[in-house]
Amino acid sequence: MKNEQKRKDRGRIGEFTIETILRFFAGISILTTIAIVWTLFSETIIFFKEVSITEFFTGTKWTPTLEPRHFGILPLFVGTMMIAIGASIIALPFGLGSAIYLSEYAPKRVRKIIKPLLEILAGIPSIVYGFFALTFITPILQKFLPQTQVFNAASASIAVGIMIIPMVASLSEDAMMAIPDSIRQGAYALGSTKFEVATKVIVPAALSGIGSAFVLAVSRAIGETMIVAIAAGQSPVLTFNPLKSIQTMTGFMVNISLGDIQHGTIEYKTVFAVGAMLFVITFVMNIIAKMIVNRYREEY
Amino acid sequence: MEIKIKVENLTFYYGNFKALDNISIDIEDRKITALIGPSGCGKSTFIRTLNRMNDLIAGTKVEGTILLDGKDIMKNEIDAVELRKRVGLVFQKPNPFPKSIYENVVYGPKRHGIKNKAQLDEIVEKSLQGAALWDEVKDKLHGSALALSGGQQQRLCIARCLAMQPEVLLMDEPTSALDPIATMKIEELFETLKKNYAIVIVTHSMQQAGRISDNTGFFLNGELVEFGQTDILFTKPRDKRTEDYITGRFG
Amino acid sequence: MEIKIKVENLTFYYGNFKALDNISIDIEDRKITALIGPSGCGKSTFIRTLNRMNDLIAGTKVEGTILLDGKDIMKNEIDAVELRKRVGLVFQKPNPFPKSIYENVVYGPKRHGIKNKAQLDEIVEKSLQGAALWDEVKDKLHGSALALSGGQQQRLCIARCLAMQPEVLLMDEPTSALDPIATMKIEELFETLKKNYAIVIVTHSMQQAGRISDNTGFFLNGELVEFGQTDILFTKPRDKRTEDYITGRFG
Amino acid sequence: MEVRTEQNIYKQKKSRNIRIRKAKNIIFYSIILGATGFGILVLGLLLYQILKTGLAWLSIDFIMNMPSRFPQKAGIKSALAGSIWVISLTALFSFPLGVGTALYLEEYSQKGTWLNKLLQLNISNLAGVPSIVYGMLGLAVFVKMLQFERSILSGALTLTLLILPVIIVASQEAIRSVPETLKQGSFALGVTKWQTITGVVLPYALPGILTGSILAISRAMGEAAPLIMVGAAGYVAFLPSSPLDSFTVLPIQIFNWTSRPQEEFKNIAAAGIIVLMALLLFANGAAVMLRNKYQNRMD
Amino acid sequence: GCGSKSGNQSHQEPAVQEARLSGEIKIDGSSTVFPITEAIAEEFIAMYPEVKIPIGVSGTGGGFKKFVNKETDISNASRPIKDKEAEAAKGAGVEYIELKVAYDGLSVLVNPQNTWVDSLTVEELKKIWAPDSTVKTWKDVRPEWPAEEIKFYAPGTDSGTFDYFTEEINGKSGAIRQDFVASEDDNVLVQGIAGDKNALGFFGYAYYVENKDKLKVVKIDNGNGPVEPTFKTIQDGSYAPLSRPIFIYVNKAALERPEVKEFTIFYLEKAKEIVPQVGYVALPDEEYKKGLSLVK
Ligand SMILES: Nc1ncnc2c1ncn2[C@@H]1O[C@H](COP(=O)(O)OP(=O)(O)OP(=O)(O)O)[C@@H](O)[C@H]1O
Ligand SMILES: Nc1ncnc2c1ncn2[C@@H]1O[C@H](COP(=O)(O)OP(=O)(O)OP(=O)(O)O)[C@@H](O)[C@H]1O
Ligand SMILES: [Mg+2]
Ligand SMILES: [Mg+2]
Ligand SMILES: O=P([O-])([O-])[O-]
Repeated sequence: MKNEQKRKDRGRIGEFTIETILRFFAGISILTTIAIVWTLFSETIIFFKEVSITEFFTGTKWTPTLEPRHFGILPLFVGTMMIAIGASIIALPFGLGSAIYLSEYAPKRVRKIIKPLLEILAGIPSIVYGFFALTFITPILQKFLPQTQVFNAASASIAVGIMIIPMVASLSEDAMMAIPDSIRQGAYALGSTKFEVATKVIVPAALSGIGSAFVLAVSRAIGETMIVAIAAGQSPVLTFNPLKSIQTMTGFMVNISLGDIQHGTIEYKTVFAVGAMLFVITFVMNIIAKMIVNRYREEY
Repeated sequence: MEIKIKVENLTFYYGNFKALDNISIDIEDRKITALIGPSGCGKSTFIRTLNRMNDLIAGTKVEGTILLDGKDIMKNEIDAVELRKRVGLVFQKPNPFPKSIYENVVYGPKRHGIKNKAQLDEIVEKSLQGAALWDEVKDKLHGSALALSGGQQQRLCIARCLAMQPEVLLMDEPTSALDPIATMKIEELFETLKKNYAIVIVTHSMQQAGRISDNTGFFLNGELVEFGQTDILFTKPRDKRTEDYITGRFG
Repeated sequence: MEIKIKVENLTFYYGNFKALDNISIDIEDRKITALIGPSGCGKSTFIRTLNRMNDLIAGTKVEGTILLDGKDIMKNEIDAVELRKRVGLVFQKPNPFPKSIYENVVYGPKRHGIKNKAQLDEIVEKSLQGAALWDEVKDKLHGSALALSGGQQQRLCIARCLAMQPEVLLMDEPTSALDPIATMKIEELFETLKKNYAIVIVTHSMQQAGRISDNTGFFLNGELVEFGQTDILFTKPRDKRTEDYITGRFG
Repeated sequence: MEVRTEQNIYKQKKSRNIRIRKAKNIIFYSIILGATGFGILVLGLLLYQILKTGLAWLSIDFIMNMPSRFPQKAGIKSALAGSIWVISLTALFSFPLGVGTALYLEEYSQKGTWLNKLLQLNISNLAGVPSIVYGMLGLAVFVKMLQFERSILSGALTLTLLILPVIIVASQEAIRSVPETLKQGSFALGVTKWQTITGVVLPYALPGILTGSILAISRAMGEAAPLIMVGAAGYVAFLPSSPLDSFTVLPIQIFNWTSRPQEEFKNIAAAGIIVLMALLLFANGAAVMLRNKYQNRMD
Repeated sequence: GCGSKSGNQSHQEPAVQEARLSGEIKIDGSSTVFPITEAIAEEFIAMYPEVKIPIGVSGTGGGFKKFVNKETDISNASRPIKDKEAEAAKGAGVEYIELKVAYDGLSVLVNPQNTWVDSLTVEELKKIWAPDSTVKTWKDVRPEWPAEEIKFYAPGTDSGTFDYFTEEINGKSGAIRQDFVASEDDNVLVQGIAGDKNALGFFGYAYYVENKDKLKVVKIDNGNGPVEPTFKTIQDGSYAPLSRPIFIYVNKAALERPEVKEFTIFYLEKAKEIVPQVGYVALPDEEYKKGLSLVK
C-alpha cells in the first residue's frame, strides 16, 4: 500500500514534470514569435520616423537604395502577391491531386515509393529551382508567349509552386490517411465511386489538415527568397503583368541583407519595415485561411 | 420461389486464414434470410462478400461464384458501384460519416443524382421514420451524427441505407444496440420491406431469427453447417451441431 | 448493504441539451446493477460520468455529487487517473487500440508498473479467458486487434478492462454483439466477479437484466424513472412508465 | 411489382447515372494521376539536368577533397561534414521541441482562449517569415547575446527556429486526427495523460509527425541565406570538431560554386547537389521507413 | 600551377622553419574579393596545414561590421572603407591597414545579335544610365541606331560593382535610372543579356571572359578612343574609368600573430600569380611591394 502510494506520487510528479517541460517547449515558440515580432517591429518604428506612412502604403515607386529614394511598397506587394497566387495556382491543385491519388487510388507499393520521391522535391536547394526557372521554364514560356521577359514573375512563381507541391501533397495525404477506414467503407457500401468517396467524404473530413497544409505551403511561397531573387528579376516596378520582371518583398530583403549595406542606414531599416509588412500580410492571410477552413469544415 | 442471390462454393481468405469455406446458399427474393452462429464464425465476412466490400481489404482472396439476378458479380458483369447501390449493407459497428444527420441520410441519394431539395427532405424524413429515429432527431437534423447515442447511430446507418432503396438489404446485427421497442419497430419495417426486397440479416438473437426470418443459415468456423426454412431449422435441425447451438448446449 | 458509489442529484448537459436530469442512485458493492431504458435515454452518458469520461468531451457540464467510497470524485478528492483505474469502463462501441491483441490487454497493466513478462503473459491469458476469447485468439495474440470480428473486439475490450482489476466495473452493453453462448459465459464471469466487485451494466435486454442483476434502474429521457431491486422492479413496478416499458407496451 | 416501379425513384435514372458517375471517376483519376505524374516528371527533369551535368564530376575524390579553386581538385568534404553536423543538431533540437509544443497545444493547453488562438495563428504565420529574418534573429540571439559565436551551434539553433513551425503545425494536425474513441479507451483504463500520449496518441500520429519533420529537415538542409547571416563561412578547409567550430554547409558551397564565372564550377555545383540529395535521402531514410511501418490505415 | 619559380623559392625557406604555424585566421567580407582570398588560403594551407582559415561572404559592409566588432582578423572589401565605418573602427579601438590586392574590370555588355553597338562613350553611358535619363530606345543614344526599346540589366543595388559603376558614371553612388532588371548573381545577368536582343548591362569582367560566346562586350571611349577591356588594358589603366581596385583590410593587432602576418605576406607575394587564375587582374608589381612594406 505504501509502495503503491509512492508510485502514484512519483507518477504524479512525472506527469507534472512532463507538462512543465512541454509548456517550456511551447514557451520557446512563443519566445520565437515575440523575438521575431520585436526584431521586425522595433526597427520598423524607427523607419516610420523617417519615412511617411502614407508614402509607404500608397506610393507606387520603390527605390530605397537609389537616388532619388522612394518608399512606396505597392510594387513589392503586388510582386509578392503575384508570386504567391501563381505558386498557389500550381501547387494547390497539383498537390491536392497527388494527395488524393496517393491516399485513395494508389496501390500501397506505389504510394510508398512516390511519397518520399515527391518529398525530395522539397529538399532541393532553392537556387536550383531558381536556375531551373531561368534556364528551363522561361524559354518554354517565351516560346508560347514571345513577349515574356527573361526575368519574369510567371516562371518564378511556377518554380515556387513546384517547390511547395510536396508540402501540400504530403501533409494533405497524411490528413486523409488518418480518416478511419470504416468511414470509407460506409461510403463505398452506399454505392459511391472512388471519386465520390474521395471528394465528398474523405476530403471534407480531412479539411482541417488539408487547410493547414495549404497555409504552410502558401506561407512558404510568400517567404521564399532565392527563387524569386534569381528568376523574377529584382525590378520593383508596379505591374500586374506576370510576364514582366518584378521584385518581391523577400527578394528585396535578401538583396539588402546579404549585400553591402551599412547597418543603421535607412536602407537597412527598410528591410525591417518590409519584413514587418510581410509578417502582417501572412498574418492576415492566415486569419482568412482559418476562417475559410472553419466555414467549410465538416468535422464534428 | 425466386432466387435473388445465388452463392456457389464461396471460399474466402484473409491472408492465409480461411474465413469462409465452400459456402453455397440461395437468398430468396421477398424473403428474410437470417444468419446465425457464434461470434467469429464468418457471418460478417460472408455478408460483406455479397456486395464486394471485402475487395477493399488488402490481402484477401475470394473463390466461387455469386450471382445477383443471374449475373456474376465477381466477374464484373455488374460493376461494384452498381452492385453496392443495388445491394445495401449496414455494418455491424455503426459508422456514420462525420457530417450532420441530414447529410448522412442524403449522401447516397445525392450521389445517385437526386438534387431536388424537397425530394431529399422527403427521403430524409421517410428513411429516418423507417429506422425509428425520426422523432428523436427531427429537431437536430443538422447537428453532428457523431453526437448521437450508440443505438441512434445504428439506426442512422440503417436510415442511410434505406434512403438508397436497394433491392437487397444486408444487415449485420442491425438491432444489437437497440432496446426491445426500437428493435420491434425495425423488425416491423423489415416485414414491410420484404414485400419488395430481399433481406439478409445477421443476428445473434435466436428469438429474432425465429421471429422474423423465412430462412436461416447456421455458420460455424467458416462453414455453413445448415441452411433451410427457419421453422424447420429451429424445430428439426438436421445437424447435431445446429441442434446443440440452438438449444444452448454448445461449447 | 454497502454502498460503493453514491450519486446525488446528478444533472448533465451536452451544451444546452440536458442529457441527465437530477439522478440519484446508490450503486452497491458486490452487486450487479443493471440500467435499462430506450435508446438515447442517457444510459451511456450516466455510466460515463461515473468515471469522469465525459470530462473529455468539450462543452459538457455536470452538476451534483458522485461519491466513491464516500469521496467526492468530482471535487478532486480522487484524481481522475486513479478514479479510472479503480472504476473500469467498457464502451458501447468496441474501441480496440490499433495494436496487437496482446498489446491491447497488457496496455493498462504495463502502464501501472507491471514489467515482468511472465506476469504479463499470465494477465493476458486470464483476462482473455475471463472474456471468453482465449480459445479463439490464443494462436494470434500478436496479430492486429483490428482484424477481429465485431464480437471478438467487444470481448477484447472486456478483457482489456479486466486486466486492470478495477474495483468497479462499468459495462456499456457488453454483450450486444455476442451470441447466446458467449453472452452466457460473460454473465457467468460477472457472477464470479461480483463476489469482489461492484458491477454496473447497461443492457437493452430485459431478460439479461432480470437474469443477472440485483438492482435495476430504468432511465427515460434523461430521468431515472425507477430504481430498486430487480425482482421487484420487474414484477411490481411502481411507475406506470416502467410497467409499460418492461411489458413492451411502450411508445 | 407495380408498387416497386412506382416507388423506386432511382429506377429511370439509374443506368445513365452510373455511367456518368463512373466516367467522372475515370476523368478524375486521370487528372490526379496526371497531377502526381507532373510532380514526378518535374522531379525527373530536375534530376536529369543535375545528373547530366554533375555525375561526371562525382567521385570519391570529390567527396574526400577540400574546396579548391581548381575544378579538378575541388571537393566537398568540409561542406558535407558541416551539413551533417548542422542537420544532426537541428534535428536533435527541432524534433522534440516541435512535437513537444504540438503536444502541449493539442493535449494540455486551454483551447479557445484568446492567447491560445493568437499563438496558434502565429505559429503558422512564422512559416511565412522569410529565412533571412531568422538569420537576423539568430545573429542577434545566438551569435551575439548567447555568445555562441559563428558556430555550428548557432547555425543549428537558427535553423531549428526556422523549421519549427512546419513541425509543430504538421504534428498538431496529426495529433488532432487521432480518433477520440482511442484516447478515451486509454483514459478509461486509468492511465495518465502522458501514458496515453505515448501509448496511443503518438503511435497513431507518428506518420504525420514524421512527414512534417521530413519536409522540415529537407528544407533546413537546403537553406543557405540564414546561415550566411549567422556567419557560416563560404570557404572552410578543415573539418569541424565541435559544435562551437566554424563551418560551412552544402548549400553555401553549392551557391558559391554556381556564382563563379567558370563553367566547370557549374558542373561541380551539380555534383554538389547530387551529394546534397543523397544526404537528404539518407537523412530522411529512417523517418520514411518508420513512417511506412506505422502508416497502415487504422479503424 | 605554373607559378613563377622565384615566388615559390622565396617561400620554401620559412615553410621549413615555421611548419608548425597554427591557429585560426578569421576572414569575412566582400563576395567579389572572396575568390582571391580563397585561392590564397588554399595555397597557404597546403603549406601550413595546421592553420584554419574560414572565409565568410557577408558582403563588404557586413564584413566591415564584423571587422569593427573584432570578430574577424581580415576583411575583404570591394571598395575602400567608408568614413562612417572608419569612425566606428576607431571608436572600437580597431587599427588596421588597407591593402590593394587586385583590379576588377567592369564590362559593359550587349547581346551578340546586337549588330549596331560597338562602343559607347562615357558621356553616352551617363546619358543612358542617369537617374533622369530620357533614353528609351537605341535611337535615343545615337540617331542611326534602331528605334527598339533597350532593356537594362545591372548587378544588385547593394554590390560594390553597382556602387562603383554609379559613382564613376553618374557621379553619385546609387544614382541610376530605375527601370532596370537587377540580380545579385552575375551569372543570372549573363543569362538575362544572352537571352534578350535589346539588352544592355554591366558586370564583373571575369563573367564576361567566361561567357564570351554568349555576350558581346562594348568598348568604352573615355576620350582617348574606344578601349576593349582585357587583362592588359585593365592593368595598365587604359580601360578607364571602369576598372576598380579591390582590397583587404588587416587588423593591426591580429597582425602581431605569426600566422596572420605570414598569411598577409603570403597573400601579397602570391597575388600576382593567383589573381588572374580566378578571373581578376593583378596589380602592377610596385603596388604589391608597397603593400608588403606596410606589413613588414
Ligand atoms: N457527444 C454528444 N453531444 C451531444 N449530444 C449527445 C452526445 N452524446 C449523446 N448525446 C445525446 O444524449 C442523449 C443520451 O445519449 P446516450 O448515449 O447516453 O444514450 P443511451 O441511453 O446510451 O442510448 P443507446 O442505448 O442508444 O446507446 C441522446 O439523445 C444523444 O443524442
Ligand atoms: N480483416 C481481417 N483480417 C484477418 N482476419 C479477420 C479479419 N476480419 C475478421 N477476421 C477473422 O475472420 C473470422 C470471421 O470474422 P467475422 O467478422 O466474419 O465473424 P462474425 O461471424 O461476424 O463474428 P461476430 O459475431 O463476432 O461479428 C474471425 O475469426 C476473425 O478473427
Ligand atoms: Mg460480425
Ligand atoms: Mg449508449
Ligand atoms: O560582396 P561585394 O561587397 O563585393 O558586393
